[in-house]
Amino acid sequence: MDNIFSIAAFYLLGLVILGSAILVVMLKNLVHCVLWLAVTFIAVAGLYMLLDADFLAMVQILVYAGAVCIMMVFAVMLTQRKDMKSSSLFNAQFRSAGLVAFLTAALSAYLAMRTAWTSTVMPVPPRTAEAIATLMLTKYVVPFEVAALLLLVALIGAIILAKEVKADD
Amino acid sequence: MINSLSLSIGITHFLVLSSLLFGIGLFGALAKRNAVMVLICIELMLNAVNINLVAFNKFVTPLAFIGQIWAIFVITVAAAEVGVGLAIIIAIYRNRLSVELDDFDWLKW
Amino acid sequence: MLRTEEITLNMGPQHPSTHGVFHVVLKMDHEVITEARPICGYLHRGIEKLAEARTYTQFIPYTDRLDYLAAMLNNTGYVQAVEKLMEIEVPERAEYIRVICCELSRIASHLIAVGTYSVDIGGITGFMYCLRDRERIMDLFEMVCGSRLTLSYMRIGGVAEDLPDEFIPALCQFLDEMPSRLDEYDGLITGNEIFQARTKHVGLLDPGVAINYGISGPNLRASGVFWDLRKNRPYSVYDRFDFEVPLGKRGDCFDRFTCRIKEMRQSLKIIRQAVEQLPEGPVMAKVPKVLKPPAGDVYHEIEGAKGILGYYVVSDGSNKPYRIHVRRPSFINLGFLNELCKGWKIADVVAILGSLDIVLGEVDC
Amino acid sequence: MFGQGLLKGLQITLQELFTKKVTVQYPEESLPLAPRFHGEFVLDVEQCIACSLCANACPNKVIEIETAKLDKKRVLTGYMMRLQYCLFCGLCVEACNKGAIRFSQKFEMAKYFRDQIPLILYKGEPPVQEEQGNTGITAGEAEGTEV
Amino acid sequence: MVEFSMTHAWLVPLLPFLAFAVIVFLTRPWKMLSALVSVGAMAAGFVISAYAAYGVFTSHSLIEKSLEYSVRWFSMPGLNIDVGVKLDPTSAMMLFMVTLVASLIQIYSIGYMRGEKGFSTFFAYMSLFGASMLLLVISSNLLEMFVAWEGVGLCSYLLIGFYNHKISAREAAKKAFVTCRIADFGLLLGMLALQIIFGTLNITELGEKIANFELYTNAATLTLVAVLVFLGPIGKSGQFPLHVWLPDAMEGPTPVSALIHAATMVVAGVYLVGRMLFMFLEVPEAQQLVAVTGAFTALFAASIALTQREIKRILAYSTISQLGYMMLALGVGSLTASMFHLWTHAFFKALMFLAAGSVLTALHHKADIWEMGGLIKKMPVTGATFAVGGLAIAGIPPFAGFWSKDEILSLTLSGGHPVLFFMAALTAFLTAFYMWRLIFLAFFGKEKPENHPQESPPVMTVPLLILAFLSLVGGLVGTPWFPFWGEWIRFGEFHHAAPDYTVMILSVILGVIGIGLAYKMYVKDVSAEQRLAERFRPVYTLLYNKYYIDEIYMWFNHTLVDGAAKAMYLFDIYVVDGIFINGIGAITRDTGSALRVFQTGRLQNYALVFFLGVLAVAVILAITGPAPAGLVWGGVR
Amino acid sequence: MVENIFVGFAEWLRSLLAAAGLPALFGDIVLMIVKVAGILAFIAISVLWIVYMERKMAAYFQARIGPNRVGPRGLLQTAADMGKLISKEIIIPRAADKIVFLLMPVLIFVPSLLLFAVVPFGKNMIAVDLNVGVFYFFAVASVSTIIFWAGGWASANKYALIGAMRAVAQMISYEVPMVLAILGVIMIVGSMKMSDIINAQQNVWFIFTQPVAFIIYVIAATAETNRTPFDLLEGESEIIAGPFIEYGGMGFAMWFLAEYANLILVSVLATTLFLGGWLAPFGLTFIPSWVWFLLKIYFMIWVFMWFRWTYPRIRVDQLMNFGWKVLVPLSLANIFVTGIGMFIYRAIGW
Repeated sequence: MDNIFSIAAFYLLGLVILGSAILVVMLKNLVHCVLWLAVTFIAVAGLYMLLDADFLAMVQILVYAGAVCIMMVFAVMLTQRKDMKSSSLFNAQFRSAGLVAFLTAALSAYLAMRTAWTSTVMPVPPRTAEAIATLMLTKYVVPFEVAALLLLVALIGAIILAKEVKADD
Repeated sequence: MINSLSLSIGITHFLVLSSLLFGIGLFGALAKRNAVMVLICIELMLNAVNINLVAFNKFVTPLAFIGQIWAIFVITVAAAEVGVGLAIIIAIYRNRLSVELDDFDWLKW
Repeated sequence: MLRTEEITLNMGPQHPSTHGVFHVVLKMDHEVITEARPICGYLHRGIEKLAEARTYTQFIPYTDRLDYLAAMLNNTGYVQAVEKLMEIEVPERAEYIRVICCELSRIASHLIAVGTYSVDIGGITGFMYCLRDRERIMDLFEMVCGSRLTLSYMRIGGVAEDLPDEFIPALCQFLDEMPSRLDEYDGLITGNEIFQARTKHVGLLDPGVAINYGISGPNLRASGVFWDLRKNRPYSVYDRFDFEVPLGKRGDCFDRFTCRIKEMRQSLKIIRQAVEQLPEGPVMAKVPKVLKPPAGDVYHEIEGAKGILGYYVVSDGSNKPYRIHVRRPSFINLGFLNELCKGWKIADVVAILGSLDIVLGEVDC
Repeated sequence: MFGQGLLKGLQITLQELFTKKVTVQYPEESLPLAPRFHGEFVLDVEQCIACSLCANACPNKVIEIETAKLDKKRVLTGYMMRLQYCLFCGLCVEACNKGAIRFSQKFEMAKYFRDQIPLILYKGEPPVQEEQGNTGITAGEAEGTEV
Repeated sequence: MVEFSMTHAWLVPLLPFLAFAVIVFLTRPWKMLSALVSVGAMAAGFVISAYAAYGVFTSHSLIEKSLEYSVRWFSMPGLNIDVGVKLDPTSAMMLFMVTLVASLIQIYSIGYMRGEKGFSTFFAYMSLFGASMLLLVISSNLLEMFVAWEGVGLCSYLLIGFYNHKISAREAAKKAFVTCRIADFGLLLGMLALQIIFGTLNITELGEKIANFELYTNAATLTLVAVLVFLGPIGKSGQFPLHVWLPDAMEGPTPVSALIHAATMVVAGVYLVGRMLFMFLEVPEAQQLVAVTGAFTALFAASIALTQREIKRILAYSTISQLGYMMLALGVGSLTASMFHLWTHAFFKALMFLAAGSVLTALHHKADIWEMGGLIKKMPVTGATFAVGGLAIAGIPPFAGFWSKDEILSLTLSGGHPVLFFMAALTAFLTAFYMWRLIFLAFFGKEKPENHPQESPPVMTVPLLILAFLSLVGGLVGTPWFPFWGEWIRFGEFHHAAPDYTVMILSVILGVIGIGLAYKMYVKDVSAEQRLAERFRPVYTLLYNKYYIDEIYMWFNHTLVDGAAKAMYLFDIYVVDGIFINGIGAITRDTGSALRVFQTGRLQNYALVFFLGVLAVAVILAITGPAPAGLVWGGVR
Repeated sequence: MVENIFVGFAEWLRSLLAAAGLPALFGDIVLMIVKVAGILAFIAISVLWIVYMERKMAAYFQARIGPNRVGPRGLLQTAADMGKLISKEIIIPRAADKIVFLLMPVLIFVPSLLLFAVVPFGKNMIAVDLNVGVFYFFAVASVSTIIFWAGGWASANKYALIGAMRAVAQMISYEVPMVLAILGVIMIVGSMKMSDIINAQQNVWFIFTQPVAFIIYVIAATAETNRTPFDLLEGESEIIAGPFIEYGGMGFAMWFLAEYANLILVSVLATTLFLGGWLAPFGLTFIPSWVWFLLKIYFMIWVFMWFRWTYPRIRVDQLMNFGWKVLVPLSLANIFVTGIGMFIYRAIGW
């Protein structure tokens, strides 16, 4: 990762990720938050590309930017009644929360820096999709199926939860 | 000891970035009133975790793909979590006509 | 279903599918209509009041502006009412010419209904085809009376002028070509599965309810009620023709639509018979220059393109009517709109409104 | 079978794609007009006897006739139609016993300015035998809407 | 085909199960298709089992060493459970019988259930019922058998409660299920003990190990185990104390009753004891218990049946009684006789139930036999076939019941149990009497004008005729002069006993006297029962109320259980609640009210505190040095 | 050679730069810029041309002759329209969310532009031949949903909001059958790379081996591009242009053009996946591959236009039912059948 482009890309993407994430948290309009969230997700996908995980980057865009954001949008639209301009406010404990969040981030960053990581120089092989697919269907087939089941359960659960209870029952 | 932030991008850079993202997400999750917003911030935190995983995949076990597969499972779980979480929010909204978490304090005493 | 906030949506007065300046206030639970409140009057011109300051003949051009898509029928209804009041015997040839023109007008009106309905459902091409064929009828009218839309062809006691010589051949050519065009509409619009999915079982109009609300014309017949004044209470020379009254089964939008297409075929049949039977003779009865009907009132109704078109004329013996009231079928057909739209979606409101085939000139009068 | 109607529709539009189009390139070519066409009015001043029958027949009081007494005979000094109110119903033409007011085939009557709309069919001195002014010259005729 | 059938006998239970799945998931909207799927699967099973039975009965080696094959179900240290098939003459016979009877009943059901709600569901349940029973029959392993055993229980629950709009049906279903559960508990304990002691649940292996049980345990323990195992059959086969569910199970549709009583559910208990007979034979006390229970139940149920009025209830008690016979046969150590009676009983009991169903359909579910009468004229086929069943159960030669019952009686006598023999003989007499009481009252005598019976359609009568034929000839496979049966289905050596003419004649005489008495009392002199009832009022009432067993249970519940509960309640209120709960509670409450200010009820507040804690732990671990720090950031170095 | 005119140009440019003594990196950058510029030019010209084509086709289908005044046979009509739209005032409703309102019409182009990077215009004429090409296509395309929604929401108009919510529901729902439909193709090819997919169609196009998938794809693509019979979010006669109702002038033009860019993209994908991409049929290889490609995508575009000018619009609940209850099971069945077919094919001998 000594390529000047990689370095530039990392700092640029990092800036976008952190900047948009801060905007997500700080903005007062919930819809703006969701839109910035999409930006964050896409930038994270860029980071994945940088990390030679092109398949994962596409999954990230498809699932997060394409689906999760949309679900957030739906939730916002279904639940927001009052003025959208002040729909995402802080609660009373935001100062202490900020402190805790800052300490957590600082501590983990500090620990990450302090640790001497033994990283290999081996590059990630290309054709990640094939490799992941093979692993998913051989070695990790049980977690894969469990994940599928989880999605199914979540789907049904969400439907049951969100379904209106009939008044006459 | 501490690696100086040299020009070369190493795993530390990604870990620091993800720590910061996690911190932002955590702050939002703890300090926002709107339940949807809390879910959003949880997604940010999960993304931070995913960055970690993919970075480890790249720098530590590039051939085994463990990190990427883990990340995919995290994404799956996140998707499920969003679905169920939003459904819960909507169900609560239907009863209380509110998504302000401060209003949901009937779980006490 | 999620309980969500109710939306109030103003559909119109400027909306492409309210067929003019019509306004419906929709209350919706997501896309489902809970209330549809029609608001009309944006095109109100006080025609009934204007009539009081016009002579009997001078009112004829105003009737064109009621249902401007079927001006001949409006003319005929009015002049027949006055003729009934004055007990004028209309020459036979004039009666036949009236029948020909009225049925052409009915076809023209139905063509617009069919075409705009196609647009309402989303298919624009059908509209173009319908207009292309309606243009032929306009040409025929232009030959007869010089105007294309606002015809003012009927006169009290007959028609303004005799048919020109080139009219009958042109009409026959039209009659020959039209059935294949109707088949084309059937293929493009009626037979289309998407169209059927959009219209079948949508906006069901119960026959009993339809009668109670005074709904008439193709809308009533689509609900399966046999009520066509040309058959049930024949006026003019309609008892001399052999034709059928197409009826629907369910009373949904699709039936209302297909009723119109079937009626066009019947109208073509009537015109053909009228052309064959067309007698020679004068086209105008002997009427005084200045019309002064005896004091009294008369109500006369004919089968208009949109339904029963009635004229109530009160005379005080002077040369100007004391009062004229028009029973406008479009207006009355709209009465059930709220109930008809309830529980359907926005797209269905358009479909229902389109299937009722209203003309705002007539609704607002 | 489901889908038959869909295919039929496609077939019809495809056929239409190759048939002759009905559009007429208007300014270059135009459709023939019927003889009875209700176009702009023309007044045969020679025939007009200023009887005002046309003005009375008009539902909207479009026609304004100015007359003058000449040898105990009424003669026309002005004949103006406020075309913005005209219904082109033809009652005036029907009312005219002399056939003086008639329809022409001209239908391009758009004007650029509002004061150009009234159609002045005759204006000026009472017509005398010697004069040739039997055609009404309208102010805006030259710049008709040939667009 | 024979080869195929023997190696693929597992198909027999699988096919009805597939039918069940197909009906539930695919064909439920199409009634006739569902019925055909169900019947088809069962009939295919019948064909396979017929070939398999043929194969088994033509291969001599299979008596001693059954044909077994299995796959591993699950395994964990010390416990390996297989799913397997054990094919020997007994199971082959059972397969043949169950599929045959079940097929006929299902065909009959097409007619019987016509127009009922849940037609397809009914057939799905029937298929599952058949599948469970066939699995039970075929299993080589007690645990597998137990699964099927519970499957049978579940299906009986579903089917008894099939008319779930009726409260009585729901109650009956619950009763059946709960009663069986009590019994199954014993069976489960027994199985557990077997597994612990012998380390296997495979029947064949158990047989080998129990033959030398001294190596593993002592006789007393084994007796206890046997008694525990026997508890299961007591419940399932409706033996004396736990028989109460069986009459109530009549709430289900009649084909279900037929299936339960003839071919599937109740004989499962007998079959289990038959399968485990090697164990009972090792411990005479347990064997004695089986015999006594059987004989007592037989007499007991028969005496109740004397006074009952509902047609299906009488048949139910007769089933209990006949099951008692089978148990008695097992108790005296004869697998042959027991299985023989099971075989014949299946035919004539199925026949009688189906005929009863036919009667009920004709009379619009009027069940009281006193309200019937003269039905034979209107319903000749039903009446005739029912009479065949009656003759068979009464033990009139050459009908099937005679041979099997005679064998049990003679074995009981020759086995040295005179008391039991007396009880069995008395039962035989009573059986003939009450069964013919039923027949005379229902089919002969005066016609009741309010009834308008009609013969059932062929889809119902043809199975009746087939079963009648089988009831007629089914016993001929095991006559004393032609001991084909005993050669094959036996435990231990085959020894051909000479025909015991004394017992034979005695049993025929008893049967004839019973029938004759019934004729005298119910055809000649209809009011005889009234008079008898007047004279022996207490006895009659006792019998009519089924010895008040249900009431005793209720009383037991009310007084004993409730009383104990009352005592417990008081103890609970004053001692447990007063001192422990409330005392501790008060302390807790006071502490809690002091602490509750910390519980804001706000999720984010909790999360904040949680993260504070995480932070604290992480900081501590980070500071304390490398060793614990490894816990925090993993082992990656 | 006409075939390699573009490739040759690129090579020439690269060698030119190398000859000038510039480093290879610089050459890469210049080449990338040239590629991007070329693609942009292609989009701009194509979209203008397709708008003209749409109007002309609509007219022909409707027995009219369409635009014929501006330029020869009306060729410059779109340019004139663009000029008009650009010169119009952009009206921002008072209640609108101004920034979002103005930003979204611009952003809607971004996914489209990104997607053109993987379009295989011809042999060796693909800007970036990604490993996960097809997947990239769907992933990036899915982002446009939220842009549509945001544009509609920001307008602060109820019609726009209804249209926006419809857009979201529709595009999400139809993405599923679309992805599932092409899965059959990907299964056969075993790669998501565009060039691999095209090369796999040397012998037979996938429209013949995967007809069901093709039909599902075309239907879903019609829905994805919001064209009749699935133009619910515009719903001219119901919700009057839906999300775009408040947009005028250039804002509207951007939405409008983006739709046509999307139309090109789905046609490109259809061509690549099912019609053999730039492969020449019947051995007509003397015609350059990029011409073939253009011909095929224009054929697909024409088919979409044909649909649009023939069919009426479906209703919103019917749309959802059709998508979830017909297309999704059908595409799953297609995958299943494809799997079995592949299994059999391999068993027979491969």
